[in-house]
Amino acid sequence: MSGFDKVVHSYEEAMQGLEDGMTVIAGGFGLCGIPENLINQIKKLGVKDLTIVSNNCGVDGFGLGVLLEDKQIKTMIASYVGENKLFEQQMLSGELEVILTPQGTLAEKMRAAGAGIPAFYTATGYGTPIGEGKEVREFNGRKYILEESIKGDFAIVKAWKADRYGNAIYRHTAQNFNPMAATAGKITVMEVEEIVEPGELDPTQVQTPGIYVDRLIQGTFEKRIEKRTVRSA
Amino acid sequence: MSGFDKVVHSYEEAMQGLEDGMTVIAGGFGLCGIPENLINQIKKLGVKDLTIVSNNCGVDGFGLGVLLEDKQIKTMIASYVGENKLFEQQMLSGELEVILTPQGTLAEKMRAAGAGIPAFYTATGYGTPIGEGKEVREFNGRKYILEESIKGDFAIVKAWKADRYGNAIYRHTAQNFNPMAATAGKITVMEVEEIVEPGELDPTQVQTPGIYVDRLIQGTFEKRIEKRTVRSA
Amino acid sequence: MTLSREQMAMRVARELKDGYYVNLGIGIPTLVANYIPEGIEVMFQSENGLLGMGPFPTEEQLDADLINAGKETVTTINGASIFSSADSFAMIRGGHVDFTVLGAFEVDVKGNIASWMIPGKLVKGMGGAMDLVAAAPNIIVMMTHADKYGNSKLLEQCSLPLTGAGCIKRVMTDLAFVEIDHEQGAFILKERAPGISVDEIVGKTGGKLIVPDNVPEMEF
Amino acid sequence: MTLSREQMAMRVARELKDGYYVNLGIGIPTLVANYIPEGIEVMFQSENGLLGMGPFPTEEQLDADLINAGKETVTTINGASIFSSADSFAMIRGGHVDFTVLGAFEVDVKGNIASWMIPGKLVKGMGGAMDLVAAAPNIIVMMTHADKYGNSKLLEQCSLPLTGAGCIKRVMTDLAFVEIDHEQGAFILKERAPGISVDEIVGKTGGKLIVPDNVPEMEF
Repeated sequence: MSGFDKVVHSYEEAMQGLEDGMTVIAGGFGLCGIPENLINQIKKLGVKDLTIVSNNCGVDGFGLGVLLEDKQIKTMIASYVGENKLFEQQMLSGELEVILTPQGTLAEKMRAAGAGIPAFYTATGYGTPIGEGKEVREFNGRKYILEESIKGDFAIVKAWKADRYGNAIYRHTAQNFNPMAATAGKITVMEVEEIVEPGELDPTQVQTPGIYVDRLIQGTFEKRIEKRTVRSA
Repeated sequence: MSGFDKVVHSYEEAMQGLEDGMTVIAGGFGLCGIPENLINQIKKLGVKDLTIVSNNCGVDGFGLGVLLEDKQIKTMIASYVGENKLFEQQMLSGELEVILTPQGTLAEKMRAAGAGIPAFYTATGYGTPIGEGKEVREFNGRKYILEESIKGDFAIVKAWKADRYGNAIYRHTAQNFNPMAATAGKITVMEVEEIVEPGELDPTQVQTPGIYVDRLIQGTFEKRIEKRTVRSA
Repeated sequence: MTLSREQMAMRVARELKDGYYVNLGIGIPTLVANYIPEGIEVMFQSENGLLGMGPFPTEEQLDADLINAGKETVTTINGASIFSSADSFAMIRGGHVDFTVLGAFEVDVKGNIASWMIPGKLVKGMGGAMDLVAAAPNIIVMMTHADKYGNSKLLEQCSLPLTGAGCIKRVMTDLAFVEIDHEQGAFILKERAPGISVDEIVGKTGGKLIVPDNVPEMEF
Repeated sequence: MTLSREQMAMRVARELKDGYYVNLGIGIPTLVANYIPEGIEVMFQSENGLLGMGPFPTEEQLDADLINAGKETVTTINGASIFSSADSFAMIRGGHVDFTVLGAFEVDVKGNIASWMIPGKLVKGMGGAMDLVAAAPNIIVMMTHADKYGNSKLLEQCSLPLTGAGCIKRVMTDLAFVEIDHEQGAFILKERAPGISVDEIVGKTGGKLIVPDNVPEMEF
């Protein structure tokens, strides 16, 4: 079988090598497009002292929230957290360190890591607590702060379809942080709803080229909705 | 008609407002995916002292090369030039200033301009003439140089299909610099092979969202091949 | 009388222009979508990666993979595009969104805004607010003029940790429509709510307030 | 005898591993594609935005919109992906390409490389070469050991303007396969071309050259 075939057949294999103290970058926004099963596997592994980088930390009992139950997270880097009681408790007790990062800066930090850019300037956060201790520089009369990239030992992402080589496409706004996360892991693990054969996806429409994917697994997903808003037909 | 309809009906209208001394960012790689007709319109307008930002400068008589005939280009920012005699002549005589920029840095400078990032660090060019006069900084034991973004008064891009709102997709490797160029113009003008109605393109597959496009025109293209390489069937 | 949230939204909506790409913050700002003036079209950007957000889905359309920045299920309109969070904030940070409306706790005469953190209370995070305020060339803050204890939210200097420095130029409150002159370090009273006196607004404005000779009443 | 370009390519190709993503520079490096060892698959990246480059097209397949970084018309293989130049160099700069082969004018004992500019001659530009050398964790330079006048191209210090500083660790020439120890500031002779003596290589190497006890001959 081709050296480009990234498919693994168990979640054990998918997350093999994850150890205490590692940094894990996770795709997803809220509960949308999160790598549900890879997160559950991290819980199962019981590894501790993790640094998790993700826009949010799930909810009680679902998504990254499950990693709070056994206090597996030491540091959370996110833009918006606290949709869950456990998170609040552990943060207030000091068991959980939280590094709040503006959403766009977080996305760009992941992209930069994948793109070999160690740091970039952004106006976001200048003059706020987020800018404290960071270099300030003026360009064209405006003040910017220096932000560094953020790389993970592992990146866990959720896509819709991928071919065996790991070329992936995302469904609707379940894309969100996943493509950047995919580029920012030393080991990138992707779970998808469907695996297809190479050649089935239009090369121009591939959103994450397989070069970024180390392990690929097909899973089934609950896809819980956080805020169910509907209108009458 | 909707305020989002970007369609214009003449190349005069498409390039209206272009003046002497302006900076124009152009998509394309070699002769692939270049905005042929927009370039010809710039020639027709006869504007002078332009700064052109593009990976290459076309060939004699085609692509950006036509702007050399009446000495319309004052400064060329590119990664690889000189496929044309006129270019060589004007560069050697000092009529044309050339700022050589590594290809990846050039692409990132355009992206950064569109993304509100005034500057970024890259290892590319460190210790070379490209790094001279630029700030050097070490991150994780490696040396990087600071590169600034590059914005255009105009950006001219070529896409394959776009809807009237300017949501565009590219064909094969004719994508190249076009998506970044599209984000980096104060005024972005896009020419395409086919204009379709909003709703005809899958939102997930749009490569340049219409928000970046100010004017859209349908054209016909020669698509000259620079190096015709074929094999027997 | 003080304006209702709907009236505030109505007034803000009058600033919309045909062809505007608009980002509405979570909470009161979303009401603006209900009052788009006749004859114009705007397109909504949601910072999780959607341009061309449509109304909530019907039961049949409901899709967990299609949400907005408030994590609500939504739909797309014809001509929508969907992209990554990095591309979404490139769009925002690059100043391509024409019009942004956000809530706040405080703004001050230098255009500073505080909207994400109250020390001593649980901090949930800034989400995309810091990116939005730093990037939006055209932003309106929507909030009540004073808090429930009567303390002004338009201050000489913000007391809470900032969301952004020097970035706010217009504020819509339940009493007035106010501009900020960063150079002068002052609010400028542009319009007042029907029946609200200039004196009341002056009294409820903590920072320096310039009152032009003519301050028209808003009409609804 | 000195190696032919084909033999140089053959030897370099032996460094390929199954599943490698590979970028081959314009010119001699492209020959490497002809000698992929049996039983392994590699995928070619072309920096204009293509991963999974296939062979030249037939007349029927010829398409002006599908070219490689050398501006030659190409095809795609099953499992290819196509992306923008920014995404392509993100891939390169981020160190995701496993193996890169480039030509050069000179390299030196510090791993510096000069490959794009000869002062006094017309300068056409570096294209993607500076990005490639700065980023490739695993790069082999392919060039003749000396120029046509017999001057060594493996120097104590590059004399031409650099393409990259301290980034080259392996060089394949028509005489030898050489590693560079940046710390020691020396070339290390790993293999020699069949029938080429160590003395000849020493004589044609400008920079410090460490010669291990055993320097095997390459076999073809």
